[in-house]
Amino acid sequence: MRSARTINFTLNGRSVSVNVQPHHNVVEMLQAQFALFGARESCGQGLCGCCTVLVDGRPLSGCLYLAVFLDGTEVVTVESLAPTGKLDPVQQAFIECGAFQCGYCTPGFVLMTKALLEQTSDPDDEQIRDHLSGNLCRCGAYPEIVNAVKLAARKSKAGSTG
Amino acid sequence: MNFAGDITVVAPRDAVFKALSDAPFFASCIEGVRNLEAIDATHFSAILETHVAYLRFKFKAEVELTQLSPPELIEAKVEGTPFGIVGRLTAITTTRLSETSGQTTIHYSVDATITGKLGSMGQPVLKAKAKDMEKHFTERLVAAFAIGGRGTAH
Amino acid sequence: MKAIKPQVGHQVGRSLPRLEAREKVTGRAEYTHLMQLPGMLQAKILRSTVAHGRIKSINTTDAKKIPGVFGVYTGDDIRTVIPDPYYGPAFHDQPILAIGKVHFVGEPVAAVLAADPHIAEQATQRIIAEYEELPAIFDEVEAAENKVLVHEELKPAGIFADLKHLKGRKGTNIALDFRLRRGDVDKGFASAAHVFEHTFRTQKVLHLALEPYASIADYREDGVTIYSGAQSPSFVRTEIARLLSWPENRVRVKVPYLGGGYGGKLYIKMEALAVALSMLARRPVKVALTMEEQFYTITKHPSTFRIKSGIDKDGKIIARKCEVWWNGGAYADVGPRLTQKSGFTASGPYDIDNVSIDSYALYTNLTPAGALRGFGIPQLVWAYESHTDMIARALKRDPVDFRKQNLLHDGRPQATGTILKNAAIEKVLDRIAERLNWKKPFDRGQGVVRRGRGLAVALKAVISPTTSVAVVNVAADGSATLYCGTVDMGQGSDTAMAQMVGEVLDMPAESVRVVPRDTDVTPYDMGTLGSRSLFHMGHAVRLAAEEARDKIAALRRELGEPEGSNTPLGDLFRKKYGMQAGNIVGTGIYKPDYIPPDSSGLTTDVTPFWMVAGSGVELEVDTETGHVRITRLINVADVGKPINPKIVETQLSGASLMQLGFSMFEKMHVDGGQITNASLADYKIPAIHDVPPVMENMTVDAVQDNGPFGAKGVGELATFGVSPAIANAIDDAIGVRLTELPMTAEAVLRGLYVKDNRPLGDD
Amino acid sequence: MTPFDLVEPASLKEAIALIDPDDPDVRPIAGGTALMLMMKAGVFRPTRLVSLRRLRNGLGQITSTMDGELKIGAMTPLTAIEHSSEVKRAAPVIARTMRRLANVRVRNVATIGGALAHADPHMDLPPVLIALGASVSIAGISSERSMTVEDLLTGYYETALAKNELITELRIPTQGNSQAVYFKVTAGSVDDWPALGLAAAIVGEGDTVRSVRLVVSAATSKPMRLTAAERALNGQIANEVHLKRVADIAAEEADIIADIRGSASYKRELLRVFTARAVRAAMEPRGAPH
Repeated sequence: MRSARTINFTLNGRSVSVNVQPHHNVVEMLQAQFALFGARESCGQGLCGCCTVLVDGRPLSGCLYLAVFLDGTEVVTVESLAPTGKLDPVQQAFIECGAFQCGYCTPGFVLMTKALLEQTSDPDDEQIRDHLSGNLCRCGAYPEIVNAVKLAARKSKAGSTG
Repeated sequence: MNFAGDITVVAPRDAVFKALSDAPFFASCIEGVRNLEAIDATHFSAILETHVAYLRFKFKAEVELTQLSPPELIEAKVEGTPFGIVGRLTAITTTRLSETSGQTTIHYSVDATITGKLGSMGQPVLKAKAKDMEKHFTERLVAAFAIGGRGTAH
Repeated sequence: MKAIKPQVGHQVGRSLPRLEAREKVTGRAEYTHLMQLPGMLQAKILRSTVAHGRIKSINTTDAKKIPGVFGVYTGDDIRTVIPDPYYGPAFHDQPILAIGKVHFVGEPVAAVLAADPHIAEQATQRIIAEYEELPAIFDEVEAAENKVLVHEELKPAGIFADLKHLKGRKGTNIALDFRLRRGDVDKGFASAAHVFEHTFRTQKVLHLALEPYASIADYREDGVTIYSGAQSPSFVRTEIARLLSWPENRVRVKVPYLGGGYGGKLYIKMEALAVALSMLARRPVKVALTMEEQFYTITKHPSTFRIKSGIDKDGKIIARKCEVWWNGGAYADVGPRLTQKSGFTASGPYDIDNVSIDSYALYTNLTPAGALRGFGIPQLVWAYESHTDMIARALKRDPVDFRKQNLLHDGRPQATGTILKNAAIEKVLDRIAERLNWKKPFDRGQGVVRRGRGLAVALKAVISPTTSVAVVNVAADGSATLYCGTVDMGQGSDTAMAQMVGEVLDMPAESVRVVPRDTDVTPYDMGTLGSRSLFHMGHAVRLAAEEARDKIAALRRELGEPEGSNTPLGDLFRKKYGMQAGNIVGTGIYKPDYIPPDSSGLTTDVTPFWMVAGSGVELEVDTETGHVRITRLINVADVGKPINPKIVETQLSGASLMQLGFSMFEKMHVDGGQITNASLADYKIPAIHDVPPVMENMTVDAVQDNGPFGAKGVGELATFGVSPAIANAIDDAIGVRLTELPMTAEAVLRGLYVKDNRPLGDD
Repeated sequence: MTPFDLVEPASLKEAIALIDPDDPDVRPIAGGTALMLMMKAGVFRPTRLVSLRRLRNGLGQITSTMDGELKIGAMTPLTAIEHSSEVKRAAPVIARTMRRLANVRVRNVATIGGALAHADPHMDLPPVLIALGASVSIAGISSERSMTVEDLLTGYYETALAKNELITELRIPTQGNSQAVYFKVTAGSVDDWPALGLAAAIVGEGDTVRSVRLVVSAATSKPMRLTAAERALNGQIANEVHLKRVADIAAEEADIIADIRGSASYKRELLRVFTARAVRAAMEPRGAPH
């Protein structure tokens, strides 16, 4: 049996300490140890974005990242976006624009959008498409997703200035 | 996956046929073949081990000479099972020999199928590897007949 | 957050956001693939490495020795708990795990159970299965020659009366042969001024739901509970009960949200294996597939369609002969049904007096094929609408005018003889032409980049006859709960159904609770498929709500309320029971009329409603590389009166984008029976850069007279016309006609080179 | 995946010492995006991985020397290179290439050293780096050496690295008047592995090519210079007639492999077309959009 190790990191704003096996990836760890299912594996190859988590503010594919590598980082999952029940402007925008159907890919798109708007408060269509080019939606809600990102940008701005 | 090509060696057809139908000689031209064992006159088993960078592929292979028509045709069937991963390699090889003015041209074609994980995801790299092995095979074969003559591969 | 204010008044026709939206954007929506039960074991599957072969031996000794492995099971083990372990909706031909033979590469041969899926996966690598290879057949047209047989004997299921005659048939790969004869097609050709014949092919493609197939079974002596990403929970219940020889009430099927379905999760997929393993292990068992394994589960039907038309001197189509071969793969699944039902409309939305249709369901040694968004219609439209344009071009007719001359209209008999009704085919065609500015000149460009435009229209008969049952329960505080078996896999059915309840009971749709599907609770429904739910279940829901409404009215009368009283419901209940107590339950059952086709494939009632849609495309072709860029995609549909216009629009948009992938690049590559691109790295689906810069999705002004609130289904509509519209536009741009999907850049360039008389090499 | 041990050395020396050259089941892991795929597919089942994560501080910098040479530490994530103003100034083609390379999440994790060591012939950066004349520094157990990226990549997944050698730094020489372009040509979905990659770096003077590097990738088993085409271009006027000739030479000299993304014949046509397009684009006046 290979040795498990203890890692410490910040998960959705709380310090946590957890035992992980070296071969476990981030998605497995979040699901098994924290019952967080917002990041979920689909393609298993980092191509669909369903397993997106933010690590130190940057999105990465949780299915391709070893859990042990989270030691010392700040991790944000989709579950943190509405801590008091009040939806994040990005989530609100996705609802208003009808930017999903089955919803399996949605947490990934929401987190990717969150990361984009942190970087670029007012992205144009090309920036949005480039940023989201590695997220797949088999229901084909892409046109609505682009609209949602733009609406979220407006909402976030209004929120931060008002 | 299909491969085909011609190899020309400076040797009479009978000699080439004899060499190619000699399993140990034939196996010696393929990179990574070891533990060749004759089960009977037309059945052989061997281990094929090859690698691509740090990835190792090891197969247990069984070869059956399905047709030997001297001095022009050899057909063989290869079935391989990879170690450590679910899969299967099957190949039908056809080798035809033709002779013109002291030179023998070996026309070969290989129709190979790889199933299982290696087949579903590994085809591009295995194809590149197979092409390498093909080149290597040609070189060794040509070299083997080059003593006292010259072969060309194309 | 701005709370969305519940809207009173009319609920039908509102663009209400999906009821479950909040669950989905917060990552809390439940999906089977993510569910855990206490004590649950995970299954990993050993799959066949030969396309057709006899199983010589399966050695599980080494696999069982791996620490952490709970058990390793083969078909023989399955038979100890389910003696006749064959399942399927049309034929009982698919074994839970292979027995005796394997029929395709990827077929489940053995399963390993372990608490840790890594260990289970590792153990599958240690199972040694040996096969004696048999000749295999992959092509549907060759399969029809019956030289290599996939199965020794056909085993139709009992539930479809019209398949009974196939029972025990030997020596054939043809699982069903649908035949339609209308008029005299040979006479028609003989009197035609022009005869055209073309052959079209479609490729093997995949549903590729982002939530792969998953089922969990928890078997107990007194019953089994199944959690499954299933589109037809009622069917799963019936089929599992049959396999176990149990009454249905001991089988409970619970279905959370589906991470995509598109037809793949219909009927029965992983459920039987999960149940059998749970019986063997006496523990809850989860069978959750990986993305790769989806390629070995169910696909769309590849097809070959030979179509021949006779045209009279005035340009009227007077005869059409259709021969379609469907590549069903190793197990029938619902292929025979698809073969027949799509066969009804294989001659297209045209008014043709002489029609002959032959549609064959074929077994081959490939991953089984089943329903995929359109149930065969996209394959047929691909052929007949390409064919239509080819004829128009050859006759130097404008493609729109030629179509208009030949279109079917309400009141005229369709090929089956059923009179067309509420089918706005011409309106759809006109709208597409209008949006494309068809009458105006079009700049086709000069130089390297050429431009073209094209369109296509289509007709489908909805699957019939099928039954839906719904229950509306009004609580003592006046709140309403809906129980129905329609599975919301993203199409927004929960929302639409709630809108209908709200409309009848005069309450905001968002206040209506839609109970998650659970066969112990939600009544029977045939399945969420074929764009049938809004119509069939919609009627059942409407009837249930109306019954509840009528019972409320009766209660008002009973309690002496004056006519037109608006006393709140809660007060009524209090008045009746002395406290907040009691329920009012309304039920609704709907099954439309249907007359099965006679031996000539004819019937006067083939469908309760006609599905009509089409697409228009503008595109650019790089004539040096063959790259096609679709600059504009227009989808127009007749959905009757939309219940939720926004959801309708996104359904059209999404369906057309899915079909865009099937049209342009999606393809399962097969070599010696092995799918060689079984991953998202090598099997690409449309991503955000593939979306045409301009998309228009619209409905025509129409009413479905017999539909719930004038509505009918929408889910599949925008898949119909996309492929031929693109092919027609490519031809318009560069004069190259593609007859095989996908229309890759390479296919386009090859076509250009052939046209230039310098065909590209084969290496 | 099968269980393995993970060690996280704090120094390069330690890391190299931990990689047993005789044990093929021990590998270094940087970002891990490529290695994870191999492990998940079951084609690589390591017993031990040597994480290079703790070497980020020492090997994660982007600097440029006085003479304009760009130095990028091997552990630098691709995103950092994409957004580096120094990289944008010195080799704008790299930032442009990054936009369409894999996806944001992969670029956030994958490192430049790991990407080069992975040596997948479909990757976008290697042809670009070869066109730019880039080299890598390599550290071994007791020695260091330097090698061009061109020499580093020897085949499909194959590099010239010994098992216990690690790439420590990528160096891109000053580009002077050279202008570089890269065409990622996909054959199906816009976002896919390329059917063909083509990079060109050209010093032009009016219509005349003063020096050129042309590199093909993805359609070949490793990225390769098109040396015959380069020779045919050098010193010549790049008019359409001549470009056609050069394109034919390029198509002739490349050893093209067929795969699911296209037949060899088709890719050869693409190579013809994009050789000409790349030369034209790289000869355009500075600042013109590509």
